[in-house]
Amino acid sequence: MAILADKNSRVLVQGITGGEGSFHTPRMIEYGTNVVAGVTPGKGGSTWQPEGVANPVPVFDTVEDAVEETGADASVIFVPKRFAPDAVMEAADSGIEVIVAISDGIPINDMVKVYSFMQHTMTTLIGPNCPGLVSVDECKLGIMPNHIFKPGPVGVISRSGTLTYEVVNQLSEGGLGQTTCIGVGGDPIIGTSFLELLMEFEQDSATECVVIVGEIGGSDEEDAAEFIPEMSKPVVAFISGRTAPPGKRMGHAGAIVSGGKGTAESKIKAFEAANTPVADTVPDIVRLCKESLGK
Amino acid sequence: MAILADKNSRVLVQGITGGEGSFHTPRMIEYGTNVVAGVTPGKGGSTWQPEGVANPVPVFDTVEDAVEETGADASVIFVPKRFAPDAVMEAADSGIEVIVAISDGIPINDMVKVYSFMQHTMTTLIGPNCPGLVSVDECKLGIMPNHIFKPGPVGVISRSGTLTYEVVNQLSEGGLGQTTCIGVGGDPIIGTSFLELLMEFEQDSATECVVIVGEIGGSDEEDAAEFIPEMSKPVVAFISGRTAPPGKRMGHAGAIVSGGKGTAESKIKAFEAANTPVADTVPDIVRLCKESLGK
Amino acid sequence: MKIHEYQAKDVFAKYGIPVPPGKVAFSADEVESVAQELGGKVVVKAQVQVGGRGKAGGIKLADSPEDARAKGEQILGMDIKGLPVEKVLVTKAIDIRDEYYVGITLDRDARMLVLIVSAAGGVDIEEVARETPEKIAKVHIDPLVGLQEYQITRAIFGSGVDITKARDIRAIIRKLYECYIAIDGSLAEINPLVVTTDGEVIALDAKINIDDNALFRQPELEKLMEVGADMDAIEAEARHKGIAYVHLSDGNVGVMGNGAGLVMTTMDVVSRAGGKPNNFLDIGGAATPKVVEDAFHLILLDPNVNGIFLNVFGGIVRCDVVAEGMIKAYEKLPRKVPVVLRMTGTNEDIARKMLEGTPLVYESSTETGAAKIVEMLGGQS
Amino acid sequence: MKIHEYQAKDVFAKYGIPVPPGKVAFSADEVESVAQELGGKVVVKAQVQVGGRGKAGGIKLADSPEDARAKGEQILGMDIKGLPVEKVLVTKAIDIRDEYYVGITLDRDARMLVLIVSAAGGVDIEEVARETPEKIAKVHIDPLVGLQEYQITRAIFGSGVDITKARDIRAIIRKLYECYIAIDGSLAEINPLVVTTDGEVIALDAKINIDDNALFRQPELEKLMEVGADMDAIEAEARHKGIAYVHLSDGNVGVMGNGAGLVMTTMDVVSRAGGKPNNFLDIGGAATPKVVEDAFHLILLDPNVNGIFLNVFGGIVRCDVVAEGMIKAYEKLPRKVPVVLRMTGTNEDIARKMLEGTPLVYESSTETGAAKIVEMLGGQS
Repeated sequence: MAILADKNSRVLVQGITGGEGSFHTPRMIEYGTNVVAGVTPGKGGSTWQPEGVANPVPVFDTVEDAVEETGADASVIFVPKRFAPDAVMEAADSGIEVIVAISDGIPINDMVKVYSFMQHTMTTLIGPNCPGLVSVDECKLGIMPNHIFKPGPVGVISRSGTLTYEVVNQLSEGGLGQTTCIGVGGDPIIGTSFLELLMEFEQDSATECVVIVGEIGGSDEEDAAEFIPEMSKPVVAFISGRTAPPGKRMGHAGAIVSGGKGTAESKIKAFEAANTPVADTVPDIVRLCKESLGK
Repeated sequence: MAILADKNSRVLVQGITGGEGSFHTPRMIEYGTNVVAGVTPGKGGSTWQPEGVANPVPVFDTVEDAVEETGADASVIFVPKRFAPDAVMEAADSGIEVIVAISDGIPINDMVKVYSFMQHTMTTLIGPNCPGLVSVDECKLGIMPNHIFKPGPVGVISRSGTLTYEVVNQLSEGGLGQTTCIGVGGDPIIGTSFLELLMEFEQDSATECVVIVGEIGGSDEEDAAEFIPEMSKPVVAFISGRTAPPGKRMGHAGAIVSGGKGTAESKIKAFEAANTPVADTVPDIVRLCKESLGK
Repeated sequence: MKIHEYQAKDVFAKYGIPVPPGKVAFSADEVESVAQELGGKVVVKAQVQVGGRGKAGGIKLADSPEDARAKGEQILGMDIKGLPVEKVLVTKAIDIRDEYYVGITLDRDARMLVLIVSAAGGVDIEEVARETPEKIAKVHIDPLVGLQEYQITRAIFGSGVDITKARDIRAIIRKLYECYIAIDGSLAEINPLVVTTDGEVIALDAKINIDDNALFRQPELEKLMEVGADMDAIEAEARHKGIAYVHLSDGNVGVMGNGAGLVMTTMDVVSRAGGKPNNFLDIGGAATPKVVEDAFHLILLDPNVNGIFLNVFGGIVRCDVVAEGMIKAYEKLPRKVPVVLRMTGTNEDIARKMLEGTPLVYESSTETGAAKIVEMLGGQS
Repeated sequence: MKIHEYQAKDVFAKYGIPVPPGKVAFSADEVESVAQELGGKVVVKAQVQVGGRGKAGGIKLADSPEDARAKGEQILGMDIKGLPVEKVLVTKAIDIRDEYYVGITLDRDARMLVLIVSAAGGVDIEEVARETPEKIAKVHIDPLVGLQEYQITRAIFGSGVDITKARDIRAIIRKLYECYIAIDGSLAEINPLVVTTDGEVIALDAKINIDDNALFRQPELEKLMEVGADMDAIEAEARHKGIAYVHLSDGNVGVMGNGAGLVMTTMDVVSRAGGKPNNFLDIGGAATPKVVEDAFHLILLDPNVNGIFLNVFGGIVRCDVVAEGMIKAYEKLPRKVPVVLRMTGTNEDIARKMLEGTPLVYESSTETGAAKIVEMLGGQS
């Protein structure tokens, strides 16, 4: 079991013939993902089959065509930032249920528009500027390294890339496998945040515990914390950026303490108010998960 | 009983101090409508009390203020066409549940935008370019003549003004009173059409029979006809414009047969396919209603 | 509001849509000099606001300036579907490889704008839609979101056009949408959009309709209005007077009333009673003596009219006021045809009394009124 | 990207927002001649991309051109919060009746734009928001719908401004929104928007931030970029090199790693271990020897740094490749400070072997790595 996507997901890759798309798609297929189609306008009717990929993937001009012909219901977007907002809206408008937008560098005002657009659809958008998601041993939509995941009871949601891998890797090494691991993205405006995903994990029977890897900036951690008391499952939190100074953007556009908002203290306080243990270090996350699961 | 608005509706008038607003508001109050507020930006804090109106009506700068202070939940809009789209969006955005837009002459592209905007709200918009609605002996939101209505079991929906009055008048004279009578408006893009209102009447326990006064143009009558077989109540239809030539706009912007669509024949056929009697004349409507009610 | 092809092309050019070089001409002399200026073969096109100019002989190819003058002479002064040709557009002749259709309009049923693209251009698009709908790609545009690139992609790849021209066509569609919104269009159409033998993509024809309700904020376009350019003389006169009038032209009964729905219904009832309505006329809410007089006058401009049926539902208007206006207006009529008046509402009885002894016949229902006027005109028309 | 007040005023003026007449000056001579041109009293304002200029003495009123020169001399060359003043804006002095605040920015938590209006202008708006939130009117803008008139009405009537000036303020807000969208702003702020004693409404100050991600489609604005204008020298150097670096400046440990979250966490762990991180540095996905070398170089520009902790999670990147780069980069270092390397991922063992016998210390976890570097630097900082 998993959330958002699983082995039955029929996955489309937008920008499959581009640099990023053609690098990561074979790795998704290798992980077992059922990649049924690619989209590159102008290359419709052709197929795409790099070395090591057993079956050629049909390429379409539009997502609409791909959905019609292959029944694709999930999409991973690798197109360059200038075209990414359009690609997201195209996928949503074509009935794709889950979109993972890997593309980074999208202008904020474009994303605010896309976010508003998405509110009027039934589609879930993960990202942009994110590593994607892995439903362990079922499918991968994104760019996370394949080998770090192990099946098990932990759900992971994170705003980071490598830090997520670090957490997942230590969970796996500590004997705690995962259901689904999701990097929600490091931009100020993202399609889906912690709160919605916590709700999904709460519904997922295979998930017994959820790890939230938060960081400074925004109030998504605080919003999520408010929901935790309503959950039947334990949550373990972690916040990076306690030493980050206000007014300085720490790498991603999202990680900034500005106008007195988004501090690590505020987030830790919110989790503590929700009786949620906050780990000091990554090994701590593993320990607290074990405790919460009674192991 | 009635649909959309009743004696408990707390009614706001947007443009209360303008020509139309100040002419029709006293008539609404005379009908028993609970007019709780008016809005005219810049006149907030004052009151409005023309001759013959017992209690002064407080005037606000914004609908938001009016809703907050008076609990208004319905609005009638009399503002000039240039400001009407904004007034509709303001009312919807302020939580008004039912809006009746009397204003006419609104550009189509503005109304297409407003229509799209309304889809993302919980508000019902009647009009624009319409005579409004009367829930008999409960309230009037609009400009229909007060004296023609009688309480009874018939719901009336119409695209016209005077033709609606004619129908209502003859129903009343024929001993068939009404629950709610609604003029949906004569423009190509209107907030609420026959289909949605049929659904409302189907839910209303006091309404035993519905009269649809349609006319040439568009396909709203055809859409409504498709729903009739699912209804528990009889419907009587009437279509005006059988002698109207294609390509010529008959008064309102909506009444035109163009591109082979919107003919009276098509509409009559649709009603007949739904086993709905189509009246040839207004007296015929009264007769068919009586028959359908077993009188 | 409709505008002429040459005006629509000017608007398109302003928004960066490529159109063939050309100029409007009002005389054969001008046609010749424009043809001279352009050089080579030219096309002379009648500028009338009605479809089917080509079939009616209103579009002709000319080999030389002299030939253009001859063609101009033939076309200027022609009558196309009742409209006189007073000007022609002279454009450089284009060698056409493909003819496509691109248009944006309102899809009333979907309550959205719609972009239509088809590889089957140059012909009546409604016919294509009926006969071979698979040749047409449509995408609906939510005006809050605006036309998105993926929608243009869908339309282009779904339309059957040569996709090696996709980039040019995409740019034209983008500009057409920008234009449609900026000018408050209700139609912006390029039919045909051609690919020339040199591979250029050009708008060979141009059609723009502008939303009348939006003219208040389109002062530049409003100047292009030619009242009457798409209507007959009586309709043009009505427009000048600000009265909602539609001419059916082959009936014997003039029909007027207050409210579009009521007037349409009245026409239907007259027809059912055996009469033939000659027009639609809505006097609107303010039935002042002046408006009523203008309305009578308009209706009688058509000599076919030999009787008038006037149907008023007095909601807020008082019947006695209307009756008074009618009586005064009738006195001034140039032709005293039979008039039946049906009124209902406040002070109906007073009105009825006022009409006694006048040539105006009072009736209390639409049906009896229609029967009366038909009877007065001698039964079946 | 931030731009200077004088540049922001030029942008505002382009969109029709009234600003006081003025000109930028780079020397006391220029200040005097601009003051001469403007006539009367002028204000001389330091152009630095940091708040609190006024308190720092960077804004001065001058009575005459001579006085303006004197004030210019005082301000030019000042240091305001670490940034040198290289230019000043000289504007006509305005007689102020009221000072308001008008701004548009992103409300990240609401995922919408927000218009903020307050009658309490001229001071720090965040402080007003904290102390007297009732003095601030906010409306959220859905960018698909755009800023509507009723929203402006709400903001104006809710803000406490003089409503006899509502029409002028409304027009300015409309233009400010148009500007914000057109320039891909992340902030467009007028603080104060003043009503003069003559009743005019003018933007006395102007602040514009532009979304860095959108600069690719704002070539005109990109030209205004002054790399380093709002950062210190090392950060400016990092920006030139395209490396994500943030200077904390008072630490002893240089920190670098791949991925912003991992680097922030590493800083936290170093701090917990008793060290003091001097910087944030993300080498990103492509840990090439060149990038690593540049990164080391940057970190060592601050003489406070006497040790470096490098933390890499090898997801797709191979550890041996990273190790090779590190060893090469270390050889070229101008200052050989202790370096601890923590790496995990593919070929971790090979990497570990490669590092044996080099000055680079390998550690297998973030926590032990942090402890190690702190230990090597002699414990608590």
